[in-house]
Amino acid sequence: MSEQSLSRLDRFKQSNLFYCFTRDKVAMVCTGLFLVFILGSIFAPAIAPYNPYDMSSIDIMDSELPPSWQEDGEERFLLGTDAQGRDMLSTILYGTRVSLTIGLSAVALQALLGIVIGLSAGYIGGRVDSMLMRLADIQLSFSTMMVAIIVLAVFKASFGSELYGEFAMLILIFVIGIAEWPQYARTIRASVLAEKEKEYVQAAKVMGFGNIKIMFRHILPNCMSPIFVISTVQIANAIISEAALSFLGLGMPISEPSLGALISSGFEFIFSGSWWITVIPGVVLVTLVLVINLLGDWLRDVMNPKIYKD
Amino acid sequence: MVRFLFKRLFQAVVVMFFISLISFSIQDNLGDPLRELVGQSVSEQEREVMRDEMGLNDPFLTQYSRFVVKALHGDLGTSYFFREPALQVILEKVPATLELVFGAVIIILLVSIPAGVYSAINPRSLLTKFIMGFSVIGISVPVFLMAILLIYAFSIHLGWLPSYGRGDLVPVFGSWETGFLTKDGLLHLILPCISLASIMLPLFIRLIRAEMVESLHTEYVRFAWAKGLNKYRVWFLHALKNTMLPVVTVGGVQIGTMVAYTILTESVFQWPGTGFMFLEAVNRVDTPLIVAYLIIVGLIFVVTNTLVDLIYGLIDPTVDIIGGKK
Amino acid sequence: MTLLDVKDLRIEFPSRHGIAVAVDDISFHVEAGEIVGLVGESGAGKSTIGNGIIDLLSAPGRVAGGDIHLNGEKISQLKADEMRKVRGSRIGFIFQDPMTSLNPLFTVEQQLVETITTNLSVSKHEAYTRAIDMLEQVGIPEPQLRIKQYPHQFSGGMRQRVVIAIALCSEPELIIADEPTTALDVSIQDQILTLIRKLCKEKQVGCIFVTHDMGVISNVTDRVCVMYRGKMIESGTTEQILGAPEHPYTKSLISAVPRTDVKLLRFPLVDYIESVEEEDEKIDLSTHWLGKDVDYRNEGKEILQVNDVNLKFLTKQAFFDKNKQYVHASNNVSFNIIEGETFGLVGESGSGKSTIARIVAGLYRQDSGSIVFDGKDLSHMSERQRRPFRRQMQMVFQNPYSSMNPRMSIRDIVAEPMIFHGLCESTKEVDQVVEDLLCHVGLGRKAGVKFPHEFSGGQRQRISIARALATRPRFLICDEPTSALDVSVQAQILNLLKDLQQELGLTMMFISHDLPVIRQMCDRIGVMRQGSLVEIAETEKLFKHPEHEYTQNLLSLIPQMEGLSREGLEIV
Amino acid sequence: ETLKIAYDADPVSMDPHQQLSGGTMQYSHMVFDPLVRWDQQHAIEPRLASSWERVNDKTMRFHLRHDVKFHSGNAMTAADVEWTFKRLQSSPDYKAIFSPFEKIVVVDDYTVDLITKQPYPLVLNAATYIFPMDSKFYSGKDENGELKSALKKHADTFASRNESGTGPYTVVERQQGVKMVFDRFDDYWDKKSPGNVDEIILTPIKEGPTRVAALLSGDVDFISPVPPTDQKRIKNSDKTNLITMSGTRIITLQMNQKRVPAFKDVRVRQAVVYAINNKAIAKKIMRGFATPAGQLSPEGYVGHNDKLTPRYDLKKAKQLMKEAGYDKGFSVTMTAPNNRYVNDAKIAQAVANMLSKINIKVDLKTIPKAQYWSDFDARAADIMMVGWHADTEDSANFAEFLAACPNAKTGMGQYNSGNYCNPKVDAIISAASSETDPVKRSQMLKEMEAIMYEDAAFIPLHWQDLAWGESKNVDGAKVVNVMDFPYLGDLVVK
Ligand SMILES: Nc1ncnc2c1ncn2[C@@H]1O[C@H](COP(=O)(O)OP(=O)(O)OP(=O)(O)O)[C@@H](O)[C@H]1O
Ligand SMILES: Nc1ncnc2c1ncn2[C@@H]1O[C@H](COP(=O)(O)OP(=O)(O)OP(=O)(O)O)[C@@H](O)[C@H]1O
Ligand SMILES: [Mg+2]
Ligand SMILES: [Mg+2]
Ligand code: NI
Repeated sequence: MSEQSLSRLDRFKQSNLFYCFTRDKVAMVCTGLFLVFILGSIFAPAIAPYNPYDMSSIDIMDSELPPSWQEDGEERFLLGTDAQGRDMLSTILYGTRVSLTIGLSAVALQALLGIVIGLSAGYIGGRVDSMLMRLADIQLSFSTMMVAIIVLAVFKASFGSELYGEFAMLILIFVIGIAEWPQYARTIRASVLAEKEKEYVQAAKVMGFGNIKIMFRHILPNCMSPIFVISTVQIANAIISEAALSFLGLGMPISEPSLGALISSGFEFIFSGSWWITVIPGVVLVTLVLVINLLGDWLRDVMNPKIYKD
Repeated sequence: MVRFLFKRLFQAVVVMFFISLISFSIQDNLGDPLRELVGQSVSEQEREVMRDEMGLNDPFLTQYSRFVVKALHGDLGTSYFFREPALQVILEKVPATLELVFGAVIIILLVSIPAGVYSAINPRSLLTKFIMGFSVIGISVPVFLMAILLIYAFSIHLGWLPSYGRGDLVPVFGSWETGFLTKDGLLHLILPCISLASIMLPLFIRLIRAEMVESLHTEYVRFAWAKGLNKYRVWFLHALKNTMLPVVTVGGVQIGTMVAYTILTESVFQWPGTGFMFLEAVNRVDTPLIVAYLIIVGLIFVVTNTLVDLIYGLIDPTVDIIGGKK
Repeated sequence: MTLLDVKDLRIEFPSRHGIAVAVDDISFHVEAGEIVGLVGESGAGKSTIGNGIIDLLSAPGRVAGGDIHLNGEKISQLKADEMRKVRGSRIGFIFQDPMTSLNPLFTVEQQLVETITTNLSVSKHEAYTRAIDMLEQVGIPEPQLRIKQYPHQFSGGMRQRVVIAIALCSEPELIIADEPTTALDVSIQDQILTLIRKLCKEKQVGCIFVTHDMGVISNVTDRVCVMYRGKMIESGTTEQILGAPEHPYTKSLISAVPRTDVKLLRFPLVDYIESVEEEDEKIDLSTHWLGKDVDYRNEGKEILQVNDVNLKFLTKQAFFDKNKQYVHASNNVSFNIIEGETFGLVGESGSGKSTIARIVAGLYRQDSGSIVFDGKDLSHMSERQRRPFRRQMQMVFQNPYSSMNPRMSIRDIVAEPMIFHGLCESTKEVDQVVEDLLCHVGLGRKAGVKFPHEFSGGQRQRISIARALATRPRFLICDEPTSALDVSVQAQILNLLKDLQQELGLTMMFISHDLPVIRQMCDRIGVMRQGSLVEIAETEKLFKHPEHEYTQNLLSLIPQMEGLSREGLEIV
Repeated sequence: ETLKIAYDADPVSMDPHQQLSGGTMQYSHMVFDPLVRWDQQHAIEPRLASSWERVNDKTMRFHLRHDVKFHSGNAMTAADVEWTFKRLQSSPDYKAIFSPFEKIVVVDDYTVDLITKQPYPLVLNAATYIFPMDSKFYSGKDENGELKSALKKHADTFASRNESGTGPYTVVERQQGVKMVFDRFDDYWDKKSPGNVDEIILTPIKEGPTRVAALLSGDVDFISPVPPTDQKRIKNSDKTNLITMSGTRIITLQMNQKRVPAFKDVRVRQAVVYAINNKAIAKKIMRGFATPAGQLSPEGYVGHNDKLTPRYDLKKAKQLMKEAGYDKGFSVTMTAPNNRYVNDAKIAQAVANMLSKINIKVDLKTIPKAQYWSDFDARAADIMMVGWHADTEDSANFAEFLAACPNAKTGMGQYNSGNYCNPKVDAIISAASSETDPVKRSQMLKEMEAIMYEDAAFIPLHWQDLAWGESKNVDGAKVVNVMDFPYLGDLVVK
């Protein structure tokens, strides 16, 4: 067993991926930052100076204090406080945790659905294609917001609204995942339509491979480039959609704000002087998205054997 | 070809049927339309009476079949708020939205193609890094915020551009009033179009870049170089055309999504289009209007996707959309 | 003055495993009006030299040293913009792989016309007339109709001709032709060679002609350079090289040329080939896994029956059915193949050979007719029902590059069918077999980690043969399996196929335009023309007494090579 | 002079009786004129009725002006008032306000009597809702064969598309939801009015920041409402003025005694009220643009009781919880709208935080108003938010809807989601409805407020202040009022 795992590690070390990684500063910095985000959100309860979910520790009289380096700032609150008097630093740490979970999982769900549907539609074609693509049309007509309303209704009907708080995160992932799969499906389908006419697919057919194998092992890797682009963009979108859903009462509970919710709820303060309420989480979000995008770009290039990196 | 279009037409009808069914079944969860129609002190009994009059208490199937029968006669119901046929309300608002989307699409085309191509060709240049960095910021700033920032910068601070509305309009063919033909109208278009475009622009820049990088490595691009072609011809014709397939697809989906995003842009800029109307309709629980809007949007999706599929066929001759014989 | 002068050219492909030197200090020159042949083993660096000259090495290749002068003007290290003016207008280039050289999204017309208008100052209309003329010259029938089509509607040979037309259309001073006739049948090949020769002689154009076909070499070239592993080992006039080779590699190369005059039992092996560096391991087929269970031995029975197969392709879309135009790619074709034999299919380019192969392999569905394999009618089987037959029936594609998934490593490409069909017990065994197979086809054990685009044309073809053999097929369809191989490797592959056939009773359908090879390989031959099978006969009978007029014509065009020694051949 | 104004919404209809809402009232005061209206001091001032007197305890006589013309050119007479009054009585939205009235009697062409079923103190308050309509203009049938007087909730009617009022402005153009253009009425009766605006262009701008931006960039001259966060900017800008006024809309939270047994205990309710620092909410979240409340009636209303001040005292709250045996606390659910009242969601959140300090764990949900009211009607949470503005501008109205024992038949306590029920309060409400002596009535209502205060019947938060923004050249301060319907006819623009 240990021999096996060792050889796996060795294999990884010899792989192209690892090699390119060690040669690319941007990739290393991004991975580092990304790890910081991940660790920061996993260990938020340990790192954060306050627990922003503990309502009794929040005092409204502390609200809208600027960051500590500013004139009216207080030592206690390094990055200032928001309109409710929550410590920004702690809130951001917890919020990143929520946003990152939702963003990554929702996009994973979208991608999963979209890829399976898009591949099948493009590869099988004919009636299946028409049906799936029209399903996508129906889905697209119901924006995230409408899906949210439907899901909420179904959930309420089946479990009652009390349970909602506990499952908020899962529901959000579900809603965003369901609402946006057509983006993937249609893109993949287009690539598949072009790829499936290529000779390597015919070669695979001659080998006798099953359709599933041809779809996922042969065609899919050749359609990855737009998927990477969409995914990295969608993560940002998912994070922001979640904030928009809070407005419908479908987001995270208002007392457990996500990064997106922080930005949207704070934006009215930009011009009234309390810029930090929205700007600091905004910077965090931009950095997060930037890191994810750069990693995505890098991964895409590495996975394409034709593009050499030196 | 004709058969293909007929098939799509039929599918469109099916799509719209399902959309209406779904939206009809959720309307109870959107809220109580009566609340938005009456003053605060109107009593519950009174509201109940009105609900009866409006047929809102009928069983779901009765309501739905009534709707379908009317819809088959071209009547998608009457908006509670506008007190006009929903279809008419939407048609009145469509020009505004279309012009907004059109403007945004133009901006996207004008910016994303050169930017994407440039950054694919010069992957290491400073400008490329700037473009890519900028696009990330574009993705992660919510539209709403972007719009407000633009207003504050360009209409309050600099006072260059108007902050809301469509400005002067001139009528062109019939009831279509356009802002594209007056200076004031154009000025009013700038900010909303930019903020709408800002959502999609990064995606397109990145997509074009990614696809372009791939196609620059193909043999036929090498062969095109060997033929001694002008570099612009190689880049913009040979390489770019091959990147267009995914771009057109994503474009097709995104034009639809853009219709959804008009909701936000229009409400910030008080743009009298369908998006804003829809948001208001949801706020006012104007269910007939919501259902009609969704049906129309569904139709738009079917139409754009049909177009996109036709365009595939034009771009890539190996793709066989009609299902003919190979 | 010399037209092209290459001095000490050195080209490297750096990678993380070290720097691979593809071209090692090579010097040669081309005079105006002269045709210089470039021969050598597959992967020797022939294409790389061409790419190096026009500065189109694929990344990460780079010219590491040396000078290149064109008409006295130094063209190495030119700026990108200036280099572009050299390409096309002064140096015409014919890429080795015609299938991927054409942009799939543009019609042939667009691609030709743009080249002409860019490099010559002519109007669009003149360019069009010239394009039609060029197509006619390279032997495309009905050019007015064909020019409007897209590359995927052309057969392999036709695409190659289009590529040639594009390279020639702008009246360059120098033509670099990288295996321009691999996919062409002899009649067309003859036409093209005449065209190139005429151009060179009349317009004083210089030409570098890369090929592995010694017949072609002896027919057209004035001088020949021989390459071996990045080095130039010998050069001289054509007669000199062919008649009295000095270097041992050249000698063995020439002995491996398939003869038109006699039929051999086996090809003489070139003992001087690539993988010798790893101590020459001769794998005994009978102990090797490929021979482990000799399942199919049923000689004398028909394994495949093709009955009245028809297939039309739509060539012009139209609103109404009656305005649509079709190409009859397969017209009432019928033939049988007997277990254990090798059935050859020859015919002009575009005659429908690949189409038949694809129908048999189940890639195209015929309009009418039936395919019976091992007694079962495959025509109406579902994909699932067909699967057991898939493993028994394999195909080597005409175009090796595009038939490999660009994102899979060679090891994965070859291993996948074995794993899928559960032919091996462990990963280790798979790796072992893959390595053996790669070794067999002369690529060396280490090739597995690379990706398809990192190989030379011939190497790719060998990979696709290795893949086809991986499932231990019973019936193998080879669509031009050796078209891009140099004779030494070709001999090795052909021997391998012959061995397999003997050991395993492998049945083959062998498509080739190379009549000498066909003659050496096949038991029976079918001749195709414009979608119809015009003649089927035993090999020797066909070669000696061709019946159909078309066959006679075809045979008369085989390039004749005189003066090749017959030393050490096992003649039947 | 042209004045461009931007409100958050435009009137839903041109028919003043279509829906009782702020937008309709703002519109009515521009295009119609009432018999009487409130002035800035919350006193009644004559409009179309030049004077009035009580004939007996059930009858009030109004003397109409003689020189009033409708926009159609018709002269206004008692017949028009009668026609309007009857239409009001049949209108679903206004029915409730006019239910105490028995009938209207035309005495002569310019005199009418309003007769109530019982002695009724709020006849004048109701008269502010009588905007005489042009009975001739609205009679007969329109081109579709519908009655011109028809009043329908969700269909187009003649009256919803046309107007003929007596007001200072006529409607010349209307695109619903986009813009509305008014022109000054040349034959306007009020020649003394200083108003000098010839044309008004009303644009609804829904988003607060955009509305503010439009004002700051000079695209519009007058806006309402102004979001609290932007008020400072408008105040500080050298191009704009900010007008504020303490308002009359009370924001409260109700504790549902049916759902939560603990809330049946008056000590727990008091503890909750003591735990909530509504002064801090008004200061921090409302940025000072709200008046912290201890009761329902705002200052100036007859029932306003000066002694009932906000009572924040955390220690006392904890002690009360202990006394009630709930020192360990309990969990409750709370629902609030997030787009109905100013900063509603933020307020709710702050309250939740404050309650956690006395160990009441709040599970808070905020939803859009469209869905909120269904939840509210279903009493779907333990604590719910409701804001109220009295249509009659009277203290009793607050209590009737928010604090009376819920009774589906009479409609009392319709918005009392807390199920608070104190017969004494109900008794005072009904007594006050027929008490015509203002002093006595005021006494009764003040006592009622005190009872509710003691009972901690609900959690009073604050009265929302009103704010308008205007360009420097507009003199809006003279025409605005606490009811939020600026008398734009009297507006002066320099
Ligand atoms: N992009 C690349 N990356 C790495 N190695 C390469 C690349 N292209 C070619 N090579 C290597 O360079 C060597 C020479 O290749 P080249 O294509 O010139 O061979 P060739 O002589 O044309 O062979 P053939 O007759 O088979 O076409 C080969 O060993 C090949 O593996
Ligand atoms: N997908 C297609 N669409 C339309 N026409 C096609 C298609 N594939 C092949 N054809 C046409 O069918 C004919 C036969 O093609 P095929 O590829 O079988 O020729 P071939 O005998 O293999 O020639 P070569 O030796 O040049 O490869 C040609 O005229 C070709 O243009
Ligand atoms: Mg080569
Ligand atoms: Mg072929
Ligand atoms: Ni009022």
